[in-house]
Amino acid sequence: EELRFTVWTGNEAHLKMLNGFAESFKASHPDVSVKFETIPPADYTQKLTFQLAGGNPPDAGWLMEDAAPTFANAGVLEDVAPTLNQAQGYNFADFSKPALGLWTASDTVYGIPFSTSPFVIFYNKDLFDKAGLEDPLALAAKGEWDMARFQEVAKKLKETTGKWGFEFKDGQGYDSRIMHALMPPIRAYGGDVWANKECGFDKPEAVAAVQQLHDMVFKDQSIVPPGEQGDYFSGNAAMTINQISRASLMEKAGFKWGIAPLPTGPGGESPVIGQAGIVVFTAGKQKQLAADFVAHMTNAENVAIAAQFFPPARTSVLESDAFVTSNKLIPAEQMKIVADAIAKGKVLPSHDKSPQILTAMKPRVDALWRPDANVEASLKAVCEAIQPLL
Amino acid sequence: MTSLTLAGIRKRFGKVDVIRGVDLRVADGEFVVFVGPSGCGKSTLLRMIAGLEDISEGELRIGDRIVNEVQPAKRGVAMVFQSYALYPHLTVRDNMGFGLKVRGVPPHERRQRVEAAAATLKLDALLQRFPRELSGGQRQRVAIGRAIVGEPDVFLFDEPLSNLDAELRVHMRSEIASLHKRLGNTMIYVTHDQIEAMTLADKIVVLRDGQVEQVGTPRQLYERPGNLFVAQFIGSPKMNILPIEAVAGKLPGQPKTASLVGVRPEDLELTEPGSGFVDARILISEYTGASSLLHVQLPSGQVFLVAHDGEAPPADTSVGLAVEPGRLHFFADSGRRAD
Amino acid sequence: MTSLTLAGIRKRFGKVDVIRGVDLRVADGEFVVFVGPSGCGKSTLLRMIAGLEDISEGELRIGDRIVNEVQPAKRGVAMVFQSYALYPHLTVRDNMGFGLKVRGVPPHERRQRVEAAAATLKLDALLQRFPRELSGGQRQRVAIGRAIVGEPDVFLFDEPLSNLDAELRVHMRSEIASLHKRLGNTMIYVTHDQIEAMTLADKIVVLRDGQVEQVGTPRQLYERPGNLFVAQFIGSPKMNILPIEAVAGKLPGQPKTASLVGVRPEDLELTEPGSGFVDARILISEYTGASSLLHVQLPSGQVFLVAHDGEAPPADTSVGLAVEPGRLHFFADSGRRAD
Amino acid sequence: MGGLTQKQLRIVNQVCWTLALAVAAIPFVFPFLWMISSGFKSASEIFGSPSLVPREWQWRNFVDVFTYQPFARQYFNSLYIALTVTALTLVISSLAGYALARLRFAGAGLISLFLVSALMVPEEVTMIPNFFLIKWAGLIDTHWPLIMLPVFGPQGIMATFLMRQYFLALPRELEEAGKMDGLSRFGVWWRIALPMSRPALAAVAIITFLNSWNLFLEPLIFISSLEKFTLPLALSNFTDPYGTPLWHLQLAATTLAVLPILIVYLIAQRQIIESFALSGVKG
Amino acid sequence: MPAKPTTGIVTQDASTPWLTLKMREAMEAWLFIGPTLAGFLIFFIGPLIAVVWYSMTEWNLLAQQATFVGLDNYDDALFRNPDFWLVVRNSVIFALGLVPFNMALALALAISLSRRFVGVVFFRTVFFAPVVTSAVAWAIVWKFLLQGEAGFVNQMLAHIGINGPNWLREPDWAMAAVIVTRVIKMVGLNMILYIAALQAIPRDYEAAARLEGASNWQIFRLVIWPLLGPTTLVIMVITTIGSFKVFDHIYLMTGGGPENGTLVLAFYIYKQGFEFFDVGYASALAMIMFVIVMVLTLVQLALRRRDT
Ligand SMILES: Nc1ncnc2c1ncn2[C@@H]1O[C@H](COP(=O)(O)OP(=O)(O)OP(=O)(O)O)[C@@H](O)[C@H]1O
Ligand SMILES: Nc1ncnc2c1ncn2[C@@H]1O[C@H](COP(=O)(O)OP(=O)(O)OP(=O)(O)O)[C@@H](O)[C@H]1O
Ligand SMILES: [Mg+2]
Ligand SMILES: [Mg+2]
Repeated sequence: EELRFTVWTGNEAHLKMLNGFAESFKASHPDVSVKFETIPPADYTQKLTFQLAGGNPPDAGWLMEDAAPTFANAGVLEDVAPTLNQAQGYNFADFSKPALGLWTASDTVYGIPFSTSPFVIFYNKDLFDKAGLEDPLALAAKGEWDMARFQEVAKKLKETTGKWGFEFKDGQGYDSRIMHALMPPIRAYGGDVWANKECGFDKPEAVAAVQQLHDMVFKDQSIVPPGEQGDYFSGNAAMTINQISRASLMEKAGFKWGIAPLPTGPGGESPVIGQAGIVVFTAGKQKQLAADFVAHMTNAENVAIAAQFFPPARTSVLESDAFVTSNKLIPAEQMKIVADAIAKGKVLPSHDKSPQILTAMKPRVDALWRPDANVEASLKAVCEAIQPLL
Repeated sequence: MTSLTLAGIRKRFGKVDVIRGVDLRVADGEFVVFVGPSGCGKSTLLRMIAGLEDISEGELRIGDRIVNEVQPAKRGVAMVFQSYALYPHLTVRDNMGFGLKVRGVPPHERRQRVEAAAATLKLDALLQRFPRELSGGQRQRVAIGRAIVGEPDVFLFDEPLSNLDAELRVHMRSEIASLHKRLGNTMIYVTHDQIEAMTLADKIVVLRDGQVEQVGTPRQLYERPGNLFVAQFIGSPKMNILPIEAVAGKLPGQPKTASLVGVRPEDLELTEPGSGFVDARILISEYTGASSLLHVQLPSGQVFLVAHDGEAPPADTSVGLAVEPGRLHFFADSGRRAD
Repeated sequence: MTSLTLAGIRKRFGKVDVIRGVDLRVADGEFVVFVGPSGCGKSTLLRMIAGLEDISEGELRIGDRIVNEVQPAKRGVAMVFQSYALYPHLTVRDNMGFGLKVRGVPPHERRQRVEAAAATLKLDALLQRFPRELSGGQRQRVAIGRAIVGEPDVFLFDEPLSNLDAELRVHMRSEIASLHKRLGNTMIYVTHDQIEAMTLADKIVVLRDGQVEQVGTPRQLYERPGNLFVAQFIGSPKMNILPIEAVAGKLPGQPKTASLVGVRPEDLELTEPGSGFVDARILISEYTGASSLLHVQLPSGQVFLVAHDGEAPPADTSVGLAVEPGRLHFFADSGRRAD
Repeated sequence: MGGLTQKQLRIVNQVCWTLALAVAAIPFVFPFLWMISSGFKSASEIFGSPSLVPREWQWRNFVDVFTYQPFARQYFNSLYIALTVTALTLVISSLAGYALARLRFAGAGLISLFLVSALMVPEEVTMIPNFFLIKWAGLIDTHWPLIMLPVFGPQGIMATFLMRQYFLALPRELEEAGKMDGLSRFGVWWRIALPMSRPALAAVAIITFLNSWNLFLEPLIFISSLEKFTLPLALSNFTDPYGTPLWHLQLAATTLAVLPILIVYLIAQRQIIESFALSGVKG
Repeated sequence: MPAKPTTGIVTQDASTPWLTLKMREAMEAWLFIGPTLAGFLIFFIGPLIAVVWYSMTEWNLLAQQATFVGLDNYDDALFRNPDFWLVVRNSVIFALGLVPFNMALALALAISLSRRFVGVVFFRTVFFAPVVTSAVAWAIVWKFLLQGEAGFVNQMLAHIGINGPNWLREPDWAMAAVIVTRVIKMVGLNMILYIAALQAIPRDYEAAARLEGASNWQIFRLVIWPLLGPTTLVIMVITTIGSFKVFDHIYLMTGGGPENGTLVLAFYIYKQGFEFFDVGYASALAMIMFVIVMVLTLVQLALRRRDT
């Protein structure tokens, strides 16, 4: 028998690890082989949908947070709770409750979080040194790493080094990664984008947060502006925001670097987490087998292995020393930041109409990113556009 | 057994009647030429015989066989096209051997027959060439050669010489004549050039508007055209026609029913004014070397052409026109010959 | 003041010399015809006169003016193209008025002049038609009309009749001749049809390979061709040529330098075998109505053409060929006329 | 006469025109130069320096392109799909075009009319039902839809009309000679009509090949496995594992994808342009 | 050679074949046209009917269930969805910008390149080269060249003292940029069509007009342009249809943004159908697009017919 399992990564190290899980699964299911199919991340959700709708469903697969509610609502995800409850030594309770939010509804479990990756600041130590500034990690240690300081530092960096102070996630903050760009500051200011079917963009906290970003882009000109390619990873921006999995890119960077927590704000500390889970598809032909494999992949042992790439949601693993030292690229002290963030963090907002909401938001957010935009009015427009969908 | 019989043949394209009932018998070995003005249906008729157009009505026999629904290749006819239709991507040899090859004739026999035909047509030296490397006359000969190798019972030619220049036309004309003499096949030849028709045909069929106007030997048509149309169509420059009233006095041999009289330019002679059957004034005199073509104006205002051997009088001279009585042609109002 | 003078005119396309030094004087009001085989440079020469090609070397004068560098429209010439080049999207009226319009002639004058020209050419009834609605001859007349409207000093015609059928050609030929008579302009006319050249020209220029072979009146060229090329080019069917050795005995008037003798088919007469200047056997006799064209074979194997009036002997008859002494043409080895 | 002869004037004129054309050509040429040069740059240099000459020639980009994803395989996919589509289109459209041009049968006019109407309908319109059709046939994530849809879609119909147009202009007599020689209808088509239609076939082949080679929407919808990707998809798939474009690889791959076509085009350009002119690509 | 050949063409099967020549020809015709016709019914007519049906349902691709809603989708698109009219407007602007620009440029290039001169082959190649380039590659490269400050275009403009706009981030400029880059990509094809048409015009027309004193402009305006009429019509129709179909170019260059400034119909249908999986709605939009394109084409053809 063969199980088809869709993943978005084509990275060899990732696939090697995943194949390792398939290998160890043979211990309990000797005849079963698992085939991991890579669907490129850009169109992952879409292609997955085609496979489901197109009558070519995989048995199990990886699912991004923004698609989880849509898929759960559409009834294409299988409840894996019975299987997990029966699995020996699985200990479902070990998973951190906040991390499970997206994937459970009362007793039903639609999927298991597999990567629970907090957003952190990546910084270019060389540029900070050149500008004669203390780096974010040091500032955080002193408790001075807040939004105001963030703006100040970024501006100085731009002025002294000529490089950009900050770049949004992957430089896509104005396009496909709007939420990743806006969420952290809004949370830091104590706001939210939406909650309980109500839009939060036009609340004062959010407005203040976005206003700061707007100032940084157009007044200070310290954030890579729209239509420009800054690129932290090639040394053209001093800071960016990203997930730790990106540390793998830093190997070849050619400059000294570090990671730091997100700056705090009036709303206090508010780490943001991006998440993905693994699920079993109702349409699949071998649902039970697939569920067994999901249980196998997410047992404590395997989660610990996966932690080198994909930060875990099991508290036992998070608290272990093994996790803090699991990533060769990141010093233990910095990994602590990660563990900390996972424990405290909130997952990115999601919704069963995410694609529609994002599409509706997009043009209004575009309008926001003009030099002369009125931030408050623009955010009002955003809310007007998405409110009906919430 | 390669006579041809057309009985009540008609052809409609959509609503248009193009051939409107043709009856004709072509004897074995006869050389028949279809002439007629452009659009009269010569090609259509020929193509119906070949099987390239189907027959809307009537019966076509080749030999004893009714061939209305027989495929072109099975009728035992071969056709030489106006454009020659040589396959541009094949050599002369392959062009000539193509039909044999398609019919599955074994290579060595094919070779023999192609070479025999090539010898007949003096194409031996050209067998390896492509059509584009041939002159017009050579292409023409290849086209004929292709028809010959199939050893058809009937040859069909659709204006095979019209793409050649005048000089070559004269030459190829005589080659086709001698080919017919040699092979003895039945041949049907379409042209709108009446010199070609005159020189080649055993029998000429004059067509007009999808109908047969007259059938006869060249001499019959030239000397006793059956009607006005044939009279003017055969002979070049064409016959001068005059209402009989325009002539002062009665003409010799004039029948009662006649209302028009015709006389060929080459039958007219210049005489002193008043001494011919009609007077005229010379308008233009075209010197062509051997003879001159005179455009003369009759008192009625009509212009006659006169072919005049030797020195021509200058323009504006007044002359008389004389003709031998036997050379006059009389026609009734209906256009039919009146004798 | 509309004479034309060409002095040492040359034309090169890239490396190829197409016109290789032409000197020519065309008098005011003269009708000059350029003839020559295809590709000899007739059109090119005409287009140089029109200003459509520039002149690589030499001097072109129209009247007294050197016009080498004058724009086509300012040379006072009009041209009738072989293809007529009527604008398909304009009516006859607009086609004829086009030149006036672009030159800014006011509408009412334009109207007048177009209508005057149309009347001359009997085009009145066709003014609202489009070229595609006209017959070949009508198109031809429109093309001439377009040239007339501009009231040029010199008319240029590039094979204006070659797209017409034989019948129409005879007719249009005489129309052009009478047009010249009426307007009296200088006209230069290109054709490769020597009948056209003979009948129309005051003066014929025979071109070959970009050079002038002979200039003269039609009669001069027909009766005293300057060389073998002109001799065979002018006259139809073309002159029979024979090496002088093939003739038994000395010919009357034979010059010492002569090595070839030519005689036109229409100058040959059939006699009893042995009584002519050479014997022959009739191969084919083509009846064409007025006369017959005989293909006869000489003892040397050569084929002569004989134009024979009246009843022709059947094929295979042996005959003698006679000719009036004055009708023989002698040529030297070099091809030049030898007298 | 202002000192210059007509000829000299014309030369001056021509030089000016040529210069103007050269300027106009810049936006046509520059993207290629930039693309090629960027294919040799490192990621950071692409962002850093606008110079056309790479500071350091990164040959290994062209190696990485192949190790990053099964690019060779994807390249092959595109190639074989495009060739298959081209071959099928040539056969099918020239058969139908021949029938429409030459054969007389009841309904010919109606069929032509129907087919023409298809030319006016954008593929997007029928894409969704076609998706279900393909799904029903179980051909999702196979190359079949990428072959069948273009062959039978508007592209194929355009090809049919091109061929029809060309056949109409061919002299009938050659085919009739073939018929007299004993060829079947199919024989006439195959041995006479087709060999004479090389220019039209070339034009159709070029248009069809390019269209298939550049097809984007269909693969986007129907293909999900990496090793079944075609080039256009593969090109936009040079991202790091998290979806961020790896520009240096993307541009190197783009160069690899475009260059062979450009080179073939350069070599064949005279024939290509002539075949378009001869076949009177007019629809 | 014997006067009467004995072998060769069969003359003996005296019976009349059971198929008349006419029936045989019709049968062959259907065989020849069969594959095309079958494909056409399966991949075009069938789907087209299906689209009509889908467009009257509410149907989510993931949920896999369709409910009949009548003309609701059309009602929504035409009267309730403000985005729809924006999208139509964008499509029209795109077409209005692209078609005349493309055709004018194509004609200008064709006229310059229809004569022979040194370098003509080079230039034809250059202007045609983008046509053979994949749209993906083209979009990727231009996205780089059109960056706000670091982009090559603006750097060049800066050299001559012009402060270029942030091309792809300002709605109006983005539309302009998308149109221009598309024109540069596709103009070569129309250029070739025009060159072919120009070369088919007999040179004598130009010579005749020149002799009659027409200036270059008059020759073009009064002679060449009218003669190009049929070609112009075909090019116009093809280009217009093409401009409504543009998908990949916009998908890759702007993703429909900024501020939906370049969101065109084809892309919007794709979004509805394949991002939101709203099959019914997307089908309704597709039908509307079909009607728009059909009407435009017929109008163009009719205008042309009236002209001649
Ligand atoms: N396929 C066709 N469909 C409709 N009409 C046709 C077709 N073929 C020929 N015709 C018409 O039939 C008539 C006779 O045509 P045909 O070609 O037989 O004339 P023709 O005597 O050969 O003339 P030409 O001397 O010009 O070759 C013409 O009026 C022509 O328009
Ligand atoms: N634009 C050109 N470039 C190069 N060669 C040319 C050009 N125009 C004409 N020629 C060559 O010049 C020679 C003379 O051509 P021209 O058209 O003047 O001949 P012609 O006497 O008019 O022939 P025809 O009777 O066939 O019209 C030919 O060999 C032709 O190939
Ligand atoms: Mg005919
Ligand atoms: Mg010429």
